[in-house]
Amino acid sequence: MNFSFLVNHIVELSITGLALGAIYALIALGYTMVYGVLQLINFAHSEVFMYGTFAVAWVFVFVHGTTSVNQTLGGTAGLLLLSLLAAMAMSAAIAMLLERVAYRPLLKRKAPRLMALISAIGASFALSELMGLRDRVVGWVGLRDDLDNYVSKARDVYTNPVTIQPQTVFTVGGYGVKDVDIMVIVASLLMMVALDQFVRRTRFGRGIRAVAQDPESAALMGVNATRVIRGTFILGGIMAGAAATLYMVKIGSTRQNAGFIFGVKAFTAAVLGGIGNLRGALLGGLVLGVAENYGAAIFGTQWKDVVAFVLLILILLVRPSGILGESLGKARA
Amino acid sequence: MNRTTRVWRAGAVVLAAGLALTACGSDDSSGDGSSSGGDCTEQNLAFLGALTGDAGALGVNMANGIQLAVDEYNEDAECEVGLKKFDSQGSPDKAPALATEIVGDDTIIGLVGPGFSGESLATGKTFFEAGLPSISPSATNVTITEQGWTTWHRVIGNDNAQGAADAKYLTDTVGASKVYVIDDAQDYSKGLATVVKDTLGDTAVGYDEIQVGQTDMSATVTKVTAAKSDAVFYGGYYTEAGLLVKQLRQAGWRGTFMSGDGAEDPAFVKVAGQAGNGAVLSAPAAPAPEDFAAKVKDDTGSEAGLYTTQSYDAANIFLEALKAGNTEPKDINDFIGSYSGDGVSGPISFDDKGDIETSTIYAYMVKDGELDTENPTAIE
Amino acid sequence: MGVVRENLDRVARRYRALPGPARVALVVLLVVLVYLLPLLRPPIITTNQIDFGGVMFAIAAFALVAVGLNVVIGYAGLLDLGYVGFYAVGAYTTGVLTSYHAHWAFFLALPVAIAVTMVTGVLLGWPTLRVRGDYLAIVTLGFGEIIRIAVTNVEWVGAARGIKDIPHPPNIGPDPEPPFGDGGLFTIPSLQWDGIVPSLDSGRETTFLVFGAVSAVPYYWLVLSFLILILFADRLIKDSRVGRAWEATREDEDAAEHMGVPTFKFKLLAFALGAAVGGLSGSLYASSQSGYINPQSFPLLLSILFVAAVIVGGAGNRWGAIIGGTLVAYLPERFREFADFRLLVFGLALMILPVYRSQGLLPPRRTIRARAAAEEIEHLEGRDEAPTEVV
Amino acid sequence: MSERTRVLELDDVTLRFGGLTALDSVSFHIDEGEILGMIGPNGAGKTTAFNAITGVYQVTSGEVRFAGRSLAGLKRHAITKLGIARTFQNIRLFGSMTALENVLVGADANHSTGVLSALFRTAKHRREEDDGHERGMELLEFMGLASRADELAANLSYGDQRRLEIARAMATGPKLLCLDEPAAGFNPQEKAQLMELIRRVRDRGFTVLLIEHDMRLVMGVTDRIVVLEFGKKIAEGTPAEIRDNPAVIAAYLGVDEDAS
Repeated sequence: MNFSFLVNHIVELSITGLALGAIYALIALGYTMVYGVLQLINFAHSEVFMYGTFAVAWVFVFVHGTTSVNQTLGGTAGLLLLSLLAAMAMSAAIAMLLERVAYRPLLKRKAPRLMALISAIGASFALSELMGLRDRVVGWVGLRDDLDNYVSKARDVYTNPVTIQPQTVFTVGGYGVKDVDIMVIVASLLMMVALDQFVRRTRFGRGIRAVAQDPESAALMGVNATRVIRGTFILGGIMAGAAATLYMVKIGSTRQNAGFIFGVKAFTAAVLGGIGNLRGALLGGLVLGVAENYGAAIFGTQWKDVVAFVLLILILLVRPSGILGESLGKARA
Repeated sequence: MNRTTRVWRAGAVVLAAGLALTACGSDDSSGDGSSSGGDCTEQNLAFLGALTGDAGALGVNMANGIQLAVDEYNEDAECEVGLKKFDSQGSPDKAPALATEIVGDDTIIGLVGPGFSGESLATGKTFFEAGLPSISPSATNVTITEQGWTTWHRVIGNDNAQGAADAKYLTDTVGASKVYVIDDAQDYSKGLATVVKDTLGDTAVGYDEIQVGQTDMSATVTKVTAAKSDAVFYGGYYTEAGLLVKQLRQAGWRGTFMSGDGAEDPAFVKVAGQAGNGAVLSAPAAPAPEDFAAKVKDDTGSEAGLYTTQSYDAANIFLEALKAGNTEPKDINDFIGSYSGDGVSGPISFDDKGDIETSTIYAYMVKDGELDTENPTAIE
Repeated sequence: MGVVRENLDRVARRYRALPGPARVALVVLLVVLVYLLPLLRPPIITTNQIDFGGVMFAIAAFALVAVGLNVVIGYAGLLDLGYVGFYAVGAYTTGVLTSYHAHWAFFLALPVAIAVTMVTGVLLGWPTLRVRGDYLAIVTLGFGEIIRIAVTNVEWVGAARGIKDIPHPPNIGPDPEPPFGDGGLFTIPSLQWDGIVPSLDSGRETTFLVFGAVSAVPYYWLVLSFLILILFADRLIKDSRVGRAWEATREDEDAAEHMGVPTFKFKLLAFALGAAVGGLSGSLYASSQSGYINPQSFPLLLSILFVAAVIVGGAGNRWGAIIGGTLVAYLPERFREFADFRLLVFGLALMILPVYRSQGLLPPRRTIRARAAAEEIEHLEGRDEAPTEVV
Repeated sequence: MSERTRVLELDDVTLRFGGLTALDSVSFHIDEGEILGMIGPNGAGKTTAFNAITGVYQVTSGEVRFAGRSLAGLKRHAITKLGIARTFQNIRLFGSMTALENVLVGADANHSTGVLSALFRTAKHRREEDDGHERGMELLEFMGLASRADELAANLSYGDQRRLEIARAMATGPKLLCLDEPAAGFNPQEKAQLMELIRRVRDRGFTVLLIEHDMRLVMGVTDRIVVLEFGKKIAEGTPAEIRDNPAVIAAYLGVDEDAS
C-alpha cells in the first residue's frame, strides 16, 4: 500500500483516470440506453466498440499507409475526424445488425429474457471470432493480397500506423497535462451533452423515453417501438464509435478480443451510475476510471479491476440503484 | 516460455455439428505413420502444443522443425517414423486429455513437447507415470524439472539462466543504475522478473504488476516516471510489452526498455511502433542458421521461426535413439539421459534433472522500427 | 423441432407405461452403460485425437457444474455470471489443504472445500441478493473476476504458479510405481471398433482402481457418481417446500413474499447450494488427473459457458442442464477438426438456438406435463383449438 | 361490539411519501368474523392502507396492530405467518406453477421443512406434504377448482384465476383475509357468485377485509364499511348508514367539498 505515492501524483493519476473513464462512459451509454428500452443486457455491445476501433485503424492504413510514424495530435486532426466518422458508421452498422439478427426475432417470439442474453453472448462470440478470422474470410473471397494491410495476422494485435505523441499543454501541480487527455475528456463530454440534449429535446428522444417508461402505453400513443429500439441501438453504436476513436488515439492498438475488458468495465460503469440513466453512465464511467487509477497507485496495477468491482459492490450496497438511480424517462420524463 | 491462450480457452465449442464447415481449416494429424517394410511395426513421434488459438503460430514453428527431422530420417530409414500432432491450444486444461491419448497410443515412442510451461506442469505426471520420454523445445519454467519427472527433458535454457543474464546485461552493458521491474503476474513472467529483480538487488528501484489484456498503463507509467528510473525490465508477452513501451515513450520517458523471450517477436514492434526503437529483447535461442532455414522452407513451405531449431534437435535425439536400436521407452529414456551432441541450436546434453547443461542467452535489438532477428548479441 | 418434442414425449409416455421392475431394470442398464461408455468407445461418438476418457471426464464435470448452476439460474431465477468463482474456491481450498499448506487426504478436504464454498456463497449473497436481478449479473461477474485476480496475485495460494501435486483420491489395490509400474488390482481393456465389429484394445486400458495420471476413466467414474448423487438430491429438494418457494420467488417475488415465503432466505439458500455444487466440482477438478491448478483455469469465459450450458439445455430442468453441459464440453472435442472455427460456430449456434427453441432444448418438465393436462382437458371439453404455448 | 375480539386495529395511521400524504390519521378496526368493506374514490388510499397492513409500507406514524400486536418493522412474510393474507388487484399468480402448487405455496407458510428434511424425506416432511396436499385440494374443491388442479395457473380462465388467488391466500391459514378488488372485471352474474363465496369464506371462520369498487357488491356483503377519501377516513358504519351519509354521497358524486 502506497498512499504517499497517490497523494504525490494525484493530478496525473486523476487526469489519466478521467480520460480512461470518459471512454468507459461513452461505451456505457450503449448499455444503458438499450437496457432502458428493452431491460436487456446487450452483451454484444463490446463488439460494437471493437469493430469501431478497427475502422479507425483501417482508415489510417488506407490514407496513410503502413509505415509507422509518430505524429502530434494536431497533425492528425483531419485523419482523426475522418476515422471518427468511419468508426461511428461501422459501430452503428454493427449495432443495427445486432438488433436485427440477435434481438428482434426473439422479441417477436416473446422469448424469455435469459434467452435474449444467450443470443447476445452468441453474437458477441461470433462477431469477435469473425474479426479474428478475417484473414480466412478475405482469403475465401480471393482478396487476400489486395487487403493484406487490413487483414494482417488476424489474431495478432493490430496497430494504428500513426502513433500520436502527446504534447504538454499546461502544468498543474508539477504534472504536464497532455493534449491527448484533454481532447479525450472534452470530446466525450461533448458527445454526451449532445446525446443528452437529443434524448431530451427531439421527438425521437421523447419516443425513447416513452418506450423506456411504458412500452404498451407508448404504442397506444402512436410510438413505433420497433423504430425506437432500432434507433436506440444505432445511437449506442454511434457513441461506441466515438469511444473507439478516442481509444485508438490514446492506446493505438486493438485486437479481436479488445472489446471484452472494456465492455465489462463500461457495463460496470453503467450500473454504477444507475442503469438506464444517461448522466449516470457519464458519472459512473468517470468515477470508475479515476478509482481504478487510484487503486492501481495504492495497491499495485494488478488490483485495478478488483478495486473497480469492489467499488461497484460497495456503491450498490449503499445505493441499490446506482449513484444517480435509474431513469431513462422515468424520473424526468 | 509459458504462454497459454488467455481468453478463448476451455470452451471453444461447436454446437451445431451439421453446419457445413467441413471443407475449411481442417488440421488433422498429418503423420500417416505408415510403416513401409514388411516387419516394421508402426512408430510415431508425438507433438503436443498449441497449433491453433492465440499462440498457434509458435506451435506451428515447432511442428515444422519436427516434420523436417522426421522427413530427413525417413529418406533412408528401414522403418519409417510418423508424426502425430496434438493441438492443446496452449491450455493446461486441454492438455491432460491429450496426454492420456498420447500415452494410450502404443505406436508413440516419444514426445516432442509440451510447448509451454503450463501444459508441461499439467501433463508431466501423466507422461512420467506412463513412462513416456519427452523433450520440450520451449518450456522454460524453472519448476518443471524440479518435480522428479525422470522422463522429462528440455533443450532450452530455463528462466533462471535468462533472468540472471538479463540483469547482468542491464547493469553491465546498458549501465543502468535505477531499474523498474514490471511483470504481468503470469507464471512465466513473474518467474523471469523475479530472477531479474533479485539479481539486480538495490539497482531495482520499484516493482509493479499489470494484467494480461490490460491496455491502459497510465498508473504504471506514472510509477516508472516518478521513480526516475533509467531502465525498465518487463516480464511478459509482446502485446503488453509493446503497449507499455509505447505509453512510456508517450509520457516522455527516455530510459532503456528490456524484456524477455515472451516479447521477442516481430509483433512487439508492430504494437510499439517507433516507440519500440532501442528496446532490448532477450531469448535463450539463437536465430536459425541460413542453410537450416532454407531446408525448413524447402521441406514444409513455411519460414523457420522461434523454436524451430530446438524442435528439430529434440526430434533428432529420438530418431538417433531409434537408429541406435532402442525401441522400449526405458531404453529410449536412458539414451536421452546420456545423450551428448551438437544440434542446430547449439551443444546439447542433459543434467540429471533433465535441463540442458549449457545454454546461451541472446539479446535482440529493435532498430529503425524493426526487430533484428538476424544478429543478436550473446550475453556472456 | 416439434418432431423432436413429440418423440421425446412418446418415449417418456412409453417409459411411464412400463411396469415398475422393468423401469428400474431399464434405468440400471442405462446407468451401467453410461459408466462403461469410455471403455466401450462406441464408434461415431468417440473422439479421435483426444482421449475419450478425458473428454467424458470433462463432460461429467461440466454437467455437474451445470446442475449446480441450474439451481441458481433455473430454479431461483438468479443470473449468476461469476459461477467460476465458486469453482475456483472449491479447487483452491482443496489445493491449499491437500498440498500447498497442509497434506490432508482428498476425501477429508472435499467436504471442507464444499463448506468453504458454501460460506463464500452466503458471504457474497448476503449483501448482493438484495440488489435487483439484473445488477446481480454484473456483481457476480465482478466476484468471479475478483477471485481470479486474487488467486493470480496472492502468494499464499501459489499466485500465478498455481498449486501442484494435489493428491488424487485413494487407490484400490497396490499403488503404482512410476515410471514403469502400473499398480492396481487388474486392468480393464477398452474396445476398439472396426466399423461395427468390436475387438479388445490391449494398448488402451485402465487400471482398476488407480487414480493415477495415466487414465482419466477412474476420475470419470468418480465425478459421474457424484453427479448421480447430486441429481437425486436435486430432485428431492426441488419436489419440496424449498423447490416451490424458489419457483414462486422466480415467478413473482412480491407475491411470494405475501404468501409467506421468506424470499431472501430462499434466494440465499439457492445461492449457497449452487455454490456448494460448484465447490464440489472445483474440488474434483483440482484432484483430477493432472493434480495441478492455476489461475488461468478459471477465466470469465468459463462462467459464461456455464450459463450457456444451463440456458441452452433449458433453464429449470436438471436433465436440460445435463444435456447443455454435455454439449458445451463434448462438441468442441468431437469436432476438433474445425479448429479455429469452433468458437465462431458456437457463437452462431447460440444466436440461432433461442429463435427456434426459446425455452432451451429441454424446457422444464412442468410445461410438458402441463401440456398433457391441457390436451386432456381439451379432449374432455371437445374443443380442438391448439393450446397456446406455455409461459 | 366490544365483547368481540379485535383482529386488526389501525390507530391514527399516517403514511407519507415525500411531500405526499397518502394516509392521514386513519383509524379503524376489524372484529373477528366480520366482513369489513373499504371503499372510496380512486386514489383515496385504499390500496395504500392495504399495503400498510400487509407490510409493503412502514407507517410514518401511528400503529397497525394485529391481534393486539404491533406490526411495525415486520417483514411481509412474517406478517403473513402471523395470519394476514391478501390477494392482488391485478392478479399475481405464479403462472408457471399449477393451480395446486400455487395453493401449496400458500400452505407452506405454515410449514418449516428445509433442505435437510427434504433430502432425507423425514417424517415431518411427509406429514407437511400430505397436510399441504390435503388442505390444498380441499380449498380448490371449495373454490370449485378441483378439476383444474394440475393446470398451469397462467392457463386458467380469468375468473378461475381470481378464485385461485383467494384459495392461495386462504391456504396460508390466515385469521384475516384481505381481498383487493376481487370482483374487478367480473360480470353481474359472476359478482353475485363472488358475494356468495365471500360469505361462505366468512362462515368458515375467516375475517375479511374487502376493498371493492362495486357499491352493490360491497353493500350486499359487508357488515360494516369504512370510507376513505384523499387519505382520510370520512365515514364508518353499516351499509345502511353509509348509504345515507352525505359526505360519502358528496365524495362519490364528486360534489365540491367546500360546497357540501
